[in-house]
Amino acid sequence: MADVELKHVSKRYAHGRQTTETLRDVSLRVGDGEFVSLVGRSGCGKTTLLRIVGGFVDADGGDVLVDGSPVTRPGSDRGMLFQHPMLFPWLTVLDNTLFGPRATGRHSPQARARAMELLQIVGLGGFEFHYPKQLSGGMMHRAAFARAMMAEPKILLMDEPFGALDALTRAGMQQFLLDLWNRRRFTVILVTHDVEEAVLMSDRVAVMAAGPGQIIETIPIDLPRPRSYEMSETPEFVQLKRRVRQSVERARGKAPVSVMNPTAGH
Amino acid sequence: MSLQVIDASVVYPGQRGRSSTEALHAVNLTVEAGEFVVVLGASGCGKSTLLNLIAGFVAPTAGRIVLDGQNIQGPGADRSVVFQKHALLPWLNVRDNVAFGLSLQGRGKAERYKISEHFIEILGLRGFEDAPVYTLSGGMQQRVGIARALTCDPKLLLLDEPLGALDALTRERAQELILRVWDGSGKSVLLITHSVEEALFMGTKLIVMSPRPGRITHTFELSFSRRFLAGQTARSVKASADFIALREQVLQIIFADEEAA
Amino acid sequence: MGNTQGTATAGTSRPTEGAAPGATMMPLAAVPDVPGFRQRLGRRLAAIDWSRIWMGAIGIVTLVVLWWIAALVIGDDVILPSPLRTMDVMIRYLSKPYPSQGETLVGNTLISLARILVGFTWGALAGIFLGALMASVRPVRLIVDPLIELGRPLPPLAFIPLLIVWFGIGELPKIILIGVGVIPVMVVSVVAALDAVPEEYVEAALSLGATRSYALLHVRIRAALPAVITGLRLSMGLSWTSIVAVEMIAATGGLGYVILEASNYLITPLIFSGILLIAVVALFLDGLLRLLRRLVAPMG
Amino acid sequence: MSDNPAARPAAPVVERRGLLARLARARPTQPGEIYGVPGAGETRMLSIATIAVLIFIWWLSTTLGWVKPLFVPAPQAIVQDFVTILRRGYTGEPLWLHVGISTARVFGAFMLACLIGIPLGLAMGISPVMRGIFDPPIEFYRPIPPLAYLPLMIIWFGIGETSKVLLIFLSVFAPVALGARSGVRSAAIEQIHAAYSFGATRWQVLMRVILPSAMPEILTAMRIGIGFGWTTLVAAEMVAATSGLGYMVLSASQFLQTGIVIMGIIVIAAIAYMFDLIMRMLERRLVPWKGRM
Repeated sequence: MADVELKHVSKRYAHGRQTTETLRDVSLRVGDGEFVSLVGRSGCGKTTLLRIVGGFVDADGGDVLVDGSPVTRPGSDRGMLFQHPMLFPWLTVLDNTLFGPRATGRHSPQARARAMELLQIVGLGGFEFHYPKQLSGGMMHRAAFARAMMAEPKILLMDEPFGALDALTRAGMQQFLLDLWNRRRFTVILVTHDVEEAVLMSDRVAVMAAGPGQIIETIPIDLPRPRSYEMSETPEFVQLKRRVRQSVERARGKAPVSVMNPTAGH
Repeated sequence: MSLQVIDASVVYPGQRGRSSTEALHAVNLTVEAGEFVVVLGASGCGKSTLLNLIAGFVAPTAGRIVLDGQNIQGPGADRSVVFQKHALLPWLNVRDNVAFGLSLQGRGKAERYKISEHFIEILGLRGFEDAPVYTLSGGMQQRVGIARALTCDPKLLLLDEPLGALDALTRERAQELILRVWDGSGKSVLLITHSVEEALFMGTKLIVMSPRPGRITHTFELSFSRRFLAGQTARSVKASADFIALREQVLQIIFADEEAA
Repeated sequence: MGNTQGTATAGTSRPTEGAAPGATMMPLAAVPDVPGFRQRLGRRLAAIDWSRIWMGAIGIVTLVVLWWIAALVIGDDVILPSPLRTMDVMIRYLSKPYPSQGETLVGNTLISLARILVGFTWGALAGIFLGALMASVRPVRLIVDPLIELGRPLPPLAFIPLLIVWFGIGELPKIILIGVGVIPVMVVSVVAALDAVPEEYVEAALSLGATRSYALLHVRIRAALPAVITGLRLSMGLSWTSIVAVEMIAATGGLGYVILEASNYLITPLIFSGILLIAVVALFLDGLLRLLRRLVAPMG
Repeated sequence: MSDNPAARPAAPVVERRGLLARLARARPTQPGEIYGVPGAGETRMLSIATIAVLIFIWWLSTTLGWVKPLFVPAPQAIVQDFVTILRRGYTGEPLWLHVGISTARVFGAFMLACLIGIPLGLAMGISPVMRGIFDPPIEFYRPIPPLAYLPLMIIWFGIGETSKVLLIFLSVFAPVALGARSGVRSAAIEQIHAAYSFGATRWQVLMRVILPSAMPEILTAMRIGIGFGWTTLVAAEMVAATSGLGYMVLSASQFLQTGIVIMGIIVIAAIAYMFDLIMRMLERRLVPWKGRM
């Protein structure tokens, strides 16, 4: 297991002669086995922050440390899950799961048995030889989980992993992730704009504001574990949810974003 | 206006050796004037088939659908549909999209623009009348879709997950807008949705459906939308204890269905 | 090249979403064997839609019958020989040279086929290489793009006279011409195919521990493969247009040459034979590429 | 949020990595582009510069005598040829006549193919009966290079204009008809259902939903078709004609008048380019929503 430390991270992007400051002086520590969510409106830089930890984007300033050593490139110690499952359509579910071992030259009968076991765990037993296109949205996400878990990452980075699912499937996937995390306790950074999801899953919620992107508040979620959906009716939960929401609203007040902008592309 | 779905079943014939599937099994449903009925269920529970049945796009294998004493034979302007997406005509501007239904009925230009004007106003599209629809955001496009359906002055408005493709915040705004438009219009609405919260917040009656075969398992009478229309904020309605309790109850029903499957 | 959306778009028939079990650990089920290559090939051959092939066969039979009736009505072998007469002539010339100092039909078919294969291969390889370079290295793209855009509407056949001036009427100009026609098509389709691969595919691979070169080969290029093969099919069609034209204008062998020779002496059945052989060989080559695409893109 | 382009980083500040690294990942975005959109950005200035450089190299290599004028004449020689041909014509006929004959042949055949092919393709898209009848012949002749049946056309219709126009007609017809046929599928089922739910008749749905939806694909097919027709024409004129650009270029090559050959190719390319520009302009005018909804 591993911890992540961000110290005074900044990032700019160039637009012609202008530059946009996407992140300014962001510091965050995610402890070993901790579940932290980044919440904020579109354009607040939360995805950029996640991609910096993933090693896909370099920070312009500050330090990004995983287990004390600086991040320079993507690596299998940090599993990445995207909004779309990004399964390779030309591989079966099993071959997708075995992509990591094959890429790193560690394919073996043991790896294969482990992959089969993982697919059982995520509820895809019997679908090993199906192609991704034959699965439903939720099943594809679970296969993507199995593929990421196969590399035994110490940290799981998730970029709105359930954003494209319908509400009911999403609830199922959240429960699934909670159960998985309860048993494995890996370190998680989850990017989401669903306040309820953040409160339900996390140990801490970091609220980000846009223009320039920064963390304005980190709210501890001291609800008991294991958690489940029933919890969301308790007064404590509702109160925390309100608190995060208010924080997000405050962040929005800082940098007004036009929601109903008619010409904004989708 | 009164719509009755009486013992309606839909069986899709199997293709290439696959067995046939029963999408709907003996469904009974009544929608009265001014009611806002919400149909909720997991994927594959037949709720879209139910909407297609009422809209007239699908014929029942058994049973019938009666609107004001007449059997439904096919689609008609008395039941306008708003779809999740892809339903606007990109070669027309906002005004002509809104007036599209009227122009199909052969109304003159002056008349249909005059009628459209009103709906452009109440759906907040003023100022965008001449914009091509493909330049609008998803939320705006959906409002054009609703305005277009309303111009035909339907007795029953059928909403097929109209907000499903919108982001969370735009979606909440749109829910409030639809409720305001419905309030006082005297129209009946049938809304299909995936979202339990949306269903509870908007409906006066909630229908929960179960898959394999699709059928209605539960019906609830609701009053949360009335609270909102009486002046309470949407957020406080959704945060109230009875709202949360009912939401949990409905979620339990749906998860139980899924596990049974 | 269609709109490439995320992979999460709905398929036609997929099992409905079940609840996520995960709380319970299930015992290891009996592990089924991995299907081998032979089995997979068999499965994909089985996926061929036979009813469409039957429909196609019926269509062709109808066409032949109509042809026969028309030939009987016209009753003039020069204008329209009957299918039987055409087959008769075709079989005779399969082993008999035409014109007398030339090659047999089989020989001419092989000549055309060899030209196509050589020209198509070098053109496709050059196009793929250039396209891959353009998709990856921006300066190359900026420089080559305008040239491709300018050259695309230009009919490659317009180069025939220039190639004759430069290289005479040997094999070289023919092979160059085919390549010249193929390259822009391949470049455009390779660039589009590589551009359409979502960056997240590569990122997913990297975060699973793949090296950059492994991700390039096994993910980026692999993901682009089906679209590249579609580009190859297009190019193959173009190659035929080029070769027939150049054989008619400047050659002493090949199917195009035979067709033109036959028309000079009004041996219409031989013209038909040439056309039929072109259709057969072209269909065969296209079929190979289609099979390749099926192997490369399981489930479409 | 990630479906919103603004949410994605706009342009990473210049990254320096190895060639392999750059091959493996998407290229960095330049200022003003939207991240992840392939091929975005203005290239006109660069295009002009590239062409200027090429012409300069051409001029340099001929002036310094690296290549013989018989193989590649100098640019100025080609301009001279152009002026001469413009004044005196080629084989007794002025250049504009060759150009005029070629474009007239293509344009006539193209119009004819559109007039017949588009309605027929639409009918094939709408009616299974029409599809059943016309699919086999079109699918059968489509893959055969048009030149292969040019001799048949000549036997059937003589060496005059009819056979050439018909040949080009056939080469344009297949792509246009098949484009219109598949264009029928472009209308979303929601659009069709919406129209029906407002009380539309079948005819209204056809005329006011399906037909406009098919427009983008029909225009694309027309663009491909005219390019194809032009290729076929040039080849046909080389094989069997006594006028037109293809004839001019081929006969010039037989007399080793390389300057006229290259000039002819440039004229052929310019006309092809013009056709393409006109079709693109039509697309922009008629179907501005293409690919945007």
